Amino acid sequence: MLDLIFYLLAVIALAASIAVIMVRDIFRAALCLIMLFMSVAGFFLLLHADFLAIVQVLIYVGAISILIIVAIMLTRDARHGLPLDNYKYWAGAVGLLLLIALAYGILNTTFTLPGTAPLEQTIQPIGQQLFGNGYVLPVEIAAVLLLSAILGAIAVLRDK
Amino acid sequence: MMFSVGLDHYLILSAILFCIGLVGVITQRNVIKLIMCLEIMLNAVNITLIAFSQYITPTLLTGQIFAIFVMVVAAAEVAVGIAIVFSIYRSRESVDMENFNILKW
Amino acid sequence: MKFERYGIGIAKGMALTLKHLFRPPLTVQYPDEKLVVSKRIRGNELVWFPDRCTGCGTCTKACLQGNIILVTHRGEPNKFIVDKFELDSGRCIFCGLCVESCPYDALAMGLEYECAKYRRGETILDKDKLKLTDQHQPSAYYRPQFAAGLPKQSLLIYDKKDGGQKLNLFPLSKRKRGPGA
Amino acid sequence: MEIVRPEVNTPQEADAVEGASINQLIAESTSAIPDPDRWIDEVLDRNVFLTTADTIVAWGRQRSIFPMLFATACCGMEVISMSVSRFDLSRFGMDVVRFSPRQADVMIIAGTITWKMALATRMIYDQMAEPKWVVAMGACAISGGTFRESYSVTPGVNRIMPVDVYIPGCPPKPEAVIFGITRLHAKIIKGTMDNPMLSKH
Amino acid sequence: MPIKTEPFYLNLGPQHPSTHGVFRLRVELDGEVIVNVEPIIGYLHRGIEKLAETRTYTQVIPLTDRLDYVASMTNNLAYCLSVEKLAGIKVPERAEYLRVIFSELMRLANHFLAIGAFLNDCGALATPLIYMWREREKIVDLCEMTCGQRLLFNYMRVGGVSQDVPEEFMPALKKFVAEMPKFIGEYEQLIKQNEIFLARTKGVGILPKETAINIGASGPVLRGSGVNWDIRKKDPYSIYERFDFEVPTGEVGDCYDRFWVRLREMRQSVRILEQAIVQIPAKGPIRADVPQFFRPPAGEAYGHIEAPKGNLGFYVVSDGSIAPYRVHIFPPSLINVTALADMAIGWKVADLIIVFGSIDVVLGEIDR
Amino acid sequence: MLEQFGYVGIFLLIATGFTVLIPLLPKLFKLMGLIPGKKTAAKLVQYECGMQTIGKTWVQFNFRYYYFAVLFVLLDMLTIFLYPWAVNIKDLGVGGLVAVGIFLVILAVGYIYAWRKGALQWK
Amino acid sequence: MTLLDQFQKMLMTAGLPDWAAYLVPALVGIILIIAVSLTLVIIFIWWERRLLGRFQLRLGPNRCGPEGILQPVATGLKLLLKEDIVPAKADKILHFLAPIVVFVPVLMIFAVVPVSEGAILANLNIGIVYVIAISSISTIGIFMAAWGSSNKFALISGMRTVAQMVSYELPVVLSIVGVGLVTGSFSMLSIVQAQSIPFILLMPLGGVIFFLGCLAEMNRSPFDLLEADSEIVAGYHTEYSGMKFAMFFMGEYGVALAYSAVIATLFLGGWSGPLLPPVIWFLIKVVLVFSFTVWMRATLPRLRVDQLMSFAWKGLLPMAVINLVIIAIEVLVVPASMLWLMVILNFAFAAVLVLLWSRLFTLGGGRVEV
Ligand code: SF4
Ligand code: SF4
Ligand code: SF4
Repeated sequence: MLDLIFYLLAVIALAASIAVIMVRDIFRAALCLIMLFMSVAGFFLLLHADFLAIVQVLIYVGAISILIIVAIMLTRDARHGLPLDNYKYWAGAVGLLLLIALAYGILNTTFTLPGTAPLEQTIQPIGQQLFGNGYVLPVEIAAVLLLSAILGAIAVLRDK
Repeated sequence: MMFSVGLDHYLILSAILFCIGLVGVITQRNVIKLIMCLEIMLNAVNITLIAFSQYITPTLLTGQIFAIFVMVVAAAEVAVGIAIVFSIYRSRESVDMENFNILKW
Repeated sequence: MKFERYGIGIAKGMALTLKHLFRPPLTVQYPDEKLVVSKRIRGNELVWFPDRCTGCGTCTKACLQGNIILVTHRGEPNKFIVDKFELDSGRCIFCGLCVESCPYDALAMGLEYECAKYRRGETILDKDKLKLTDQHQPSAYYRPQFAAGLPKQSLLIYDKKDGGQKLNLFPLSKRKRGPGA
Repeated sequence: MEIVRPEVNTPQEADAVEGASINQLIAESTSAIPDPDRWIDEVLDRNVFLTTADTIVAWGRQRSIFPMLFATACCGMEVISMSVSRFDLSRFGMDVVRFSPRQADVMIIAGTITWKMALATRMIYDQMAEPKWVVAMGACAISGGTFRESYSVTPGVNRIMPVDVYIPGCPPKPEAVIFGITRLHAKIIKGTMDNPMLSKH
Repeated sequence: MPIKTEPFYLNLGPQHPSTHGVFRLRVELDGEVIVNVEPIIGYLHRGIEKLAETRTYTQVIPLTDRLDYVASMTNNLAYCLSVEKLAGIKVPERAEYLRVIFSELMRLANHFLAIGAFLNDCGALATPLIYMWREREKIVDLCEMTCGQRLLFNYMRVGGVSQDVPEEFMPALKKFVAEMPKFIGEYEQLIKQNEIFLARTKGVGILPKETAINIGASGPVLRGSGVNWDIRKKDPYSIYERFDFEVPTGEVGDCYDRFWVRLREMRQSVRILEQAIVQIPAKGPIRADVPQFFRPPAGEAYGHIEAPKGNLGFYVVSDGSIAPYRVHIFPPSLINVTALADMAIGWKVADLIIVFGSIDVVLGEIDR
Repeated sequence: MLEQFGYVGIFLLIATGFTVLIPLLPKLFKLMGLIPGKKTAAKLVQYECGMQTIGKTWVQFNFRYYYFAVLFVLLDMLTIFLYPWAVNIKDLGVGGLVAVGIFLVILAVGYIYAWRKGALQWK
Repeated sequence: MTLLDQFQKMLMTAGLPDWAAYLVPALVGIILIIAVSLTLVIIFIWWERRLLGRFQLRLGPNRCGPEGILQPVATGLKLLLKEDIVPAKADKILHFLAPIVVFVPVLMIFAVVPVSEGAILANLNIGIVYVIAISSISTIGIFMAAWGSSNKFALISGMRTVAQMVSYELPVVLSIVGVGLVTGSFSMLSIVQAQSIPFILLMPLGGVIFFLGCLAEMNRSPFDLLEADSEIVAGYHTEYSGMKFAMFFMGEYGVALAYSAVIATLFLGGWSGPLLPPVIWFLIKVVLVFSFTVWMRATLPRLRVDQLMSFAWKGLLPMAVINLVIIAIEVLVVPASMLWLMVILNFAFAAVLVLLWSRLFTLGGGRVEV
């Protein structure tokens, strides 16, 4: 059953991601991207990462895609994206090569799986981890990163 | 419950997604689409992280924590990226990568 | 200007609407209950009294758009016999000028206002349709002689007990269906 | 009659096209469109099951009419009177006034339609989704009323679109309009039953 | 420097919920911001001025009803005044009072609609309009009692009014006048201090005093900009000099001021009505002896009044025949609406709608 | 947890199926002839108050709130950190509160900066 | 132990295989939820029209069935048999998909709303976050409709959606965190169970902020900019007719119902209440919340989009953050037995904050500024 869901989601995800780069109409491409985000949230669920799945929807679908849509609306040539440029073929080749390399690596590595049951819910342990054990500093650094992103974005956007 | 889909499946899947994203990043000339492709790549990375977390350290959730930080980075990247797009669009009125040559700008 | 009222303005407005929730609604459930119209109403049909009409044609002249078609022929000395007296209620603006001008009180505004028609042709009122019948009564517009028999208009200003419009706090929908419903 | 207009890109072009289309409309609408009244005197016979089906359909259509208030002139005032508290059109389920023709069922033409407006009127009528009905309210909509002689006024909207119910008056009292709407209800019931698919003809 | 985009055109109207009829605005928008507004009129051009030349003097009166149909008796009055001026007719005392009573009732009726529709444009779901229409309905009842119609009364005649009021009229009017202040108070309570309403209207669509005067605006639009100008005071017609009332004015000339001027004008109208009820002679002729098909001497006359929307003028030229040679109508709405572009440019679509609503135009009058 | 989300998943499937069916029903009825109407060129023109659209409809729309959109994306990240903290507040105690406090303060700096720079102003 | 689990257990003991025992109750529950919520939506449409009528001194629909309750049914029937128009220039696929994308999330919200003790389909431990996340998908749907119908009015409406979403999501999220702080969980069930005092008393400011945010999400007055019919005709669904329009219509009321239920659950104590059975209490609370929104709709004018944004960004957001910090400190400091102290403190803080912000906000040039 879960296998089926996995393959279903995988098909959706792959189709959506291919559509993102193939579809000319950039708004539709953005919608395909949203589809991808949703299916990734589905994977997260399958992987027992319920909190992250919800956050994926909240952040990616609710915020990032909105920003992308705003960007699409604001910039010209929106309706018909620019043509793909000439690197098309060797970009495909590079992608394929990388994929083969990766797949080779993945399939030839044996991971040691502990086989312990996954946690029932993740939000509590994540909280414990983030603010309790050792991740406090990264959290604050993330805050600083966000702050610098705000400052940067404002600085870039500011009226000159 | 039966769970025959294993870590490998997720890793392969995210590898494919990553490569699609990569191809997109190389080929796209529209900056917004380029950012979208970057998002695909980051999502692929997230899937990997969480898959590892789930299969290798199911109780520690290190991968999930890492994924959170990836999301933060992704958000920052998109925000700044789009801000730059806007900023350049203001002066160049284009979203073509060709025009994003920072030296000329 | 400061926002110094802390939302009190909004609260006041909301209080007023809440107060209205407990006032009786003004609605007249028209096809089931009807308002009494004004005695002088200029209804959407006219009433013509053939016996009083001399065929003088003043009304046709008074009508600002030549809406009244009057065809007469000469009968006895100094008398006209009206062959055709027709007006198009689809075109009439019910201004009452024809009624006002008729020297023989042969024309009056009607009380009737439920005149919706399916066909354009039906809106044309000929001699027969203009005649006085039980359903087709004249109003007191410029014809004070008809005023006596007419009921008092139901005004919104007055309460029910002063002869105004009836207002219920909890009106139930009528079981009885109006025409066509 | 259908006025198809080319695409325009500037306001000037739009004005030119509008003018040309108005002239075309005036030229094309010289006589009245016959009233859609085939059903009025007909005796309908059909089998029992379908009668129930289309009774339900007719009930739905008749009970919930979304009006498209096409209030152009003085009659529009009476339309407002009719829809606010004293006469309250919403009792008939007509309080969902849609301003988009896509969602409206009946177009209540309340007011004078000039030739300039007739073009827009016709366009909106075209844009309404079927099934749709038209109520001509007031002398102006029926026949041009007192402005019939004017060079700029359409002598009755039945020149540009079929009209289902005529409500004489200038303006008709709100009661008169509601009466007209009950007539329209009757027509909708019969008209729906007149559906060639539902009833065997 | 904001991002530049090509402006686009949007047609608001002729069939649009808040253009109060068939007004059409071709708006040039940049995002939601208005770059340019081009009012396009003529969708209700019925040729009233032309038609008036083919009708007798009395027959023009129903036509004038259809100009500003919200307050139709004021049009009758303006027309009758100018014809009376032309023919030198003296109006009987009681008729003068009736005229004043009805024109003040019309002013109330008009302002009910103007304020209600304005609030509707602000987005209040018809509630203020409905509450105000309740009172308007009472006025309509009074008028129906007098002349049998609810909207286009065709009541005034050259030389007076067409009929005397029935005897139920005066008590009903008294009751109406007595309860009006309470209802005006309710409207104030409903909306005047509402923060959202203030945010929407304060400082929006400012029409400076000088601009208002220069474009020739009149009525509440002019008074909202702080100009104390009211023809009832400055050039009293009929018997307005006998009444004691004030002319409310605004301060800055924004939408809120125009709204507020109208609301206070309603109180003044009630005051005038109160005085008129007391002063009106109980009996007397109501119409000078003017035949139905009368021929005024050749000449011309201009009469203007303070209609609810502003300065309404009629210019009548007679060549001595049965029909006027020319009737020109000087409508307040047409002049006021020219201020729209001045007020709306730089604001947003939502503001355009309320600025337009605050001008209070009627298309019958603009297009004629 | 997975089975709870399983319910959500099944719900999603059923809801989608049900919802897709709704707009397809009229198409069926149309085939059956219950719905009148045929497509005409004038009917398929987009509605713009009875007038013709000038220029193209997919205009480049000047969305002036892009500052807000960018800020929103960044500040929305708060949620990722606040939710896990909120459910653990009792366990994390003052330490967690301080950590989150610093986090909030850092972001508040950005917010105030944006405000001061006029990014929260509509121009 | 929810009803669903009990049902499941019952089936298991009856000898059904695992998957069937899992699936059957789920299917029954889902169909029940969809049916009940759609029925409720229909009743709510009628209720709003009647109530609005009474606020406006009129009656509202009353001729269709007893007191007009069948009115929405008739409307639905009519719309079902109405022609479906897709403009020639529209993006056909998006035009078709948009109502679905709007409607499905609305239904999905009902999956996590607890109707009474244990009567919940999916007891997610992050139920309320799920609601917020799901409803942001509706925004995408609305934008699809706006973009897909190739109409300028719709486009303006679509951009307004984005503006609204961008400004109201954060305050809503932050006030939810406040709830989570007190409860220690985001599960809808535990939130209700934790409410010995309704949270609207415990954190009045958070409640108000959440309510305002929900109003914006529901697109109801005074934040109904999307369909501001006096401005942009019918907003994003200008080009929709027939059943697709009906879906937007239903979706709109469905979201109103869903959010009323969420507000009732989060801040009014959900199903808990004396005497009456829990379901009745829950319904009463939902109807109360909904009626309150109708009341607001009957009274208030609409805000302009930039005013809405500055209100959210400069008013609600900082207030929500301060509120959050205050609650966090209180949760750590105030012992659980002294909740009334928190009530008093929070009311005081709320009053102070509101007064402070009202002082700060100015109206200038038609703009709300600080
Ligand atoms: S004016 Fe009177 S009497 Fe003369 S024709 Fe007309 S109706 Fe008859
Ligand atoms: S009422 Fe007026 S329009 Fe009608 S026939 Fe008489 S004069 Fe003519
Ligand atoms: S019929 Fe009469 S009231 Fe109606 S629009 Fe024409 S003139 Fe005005």
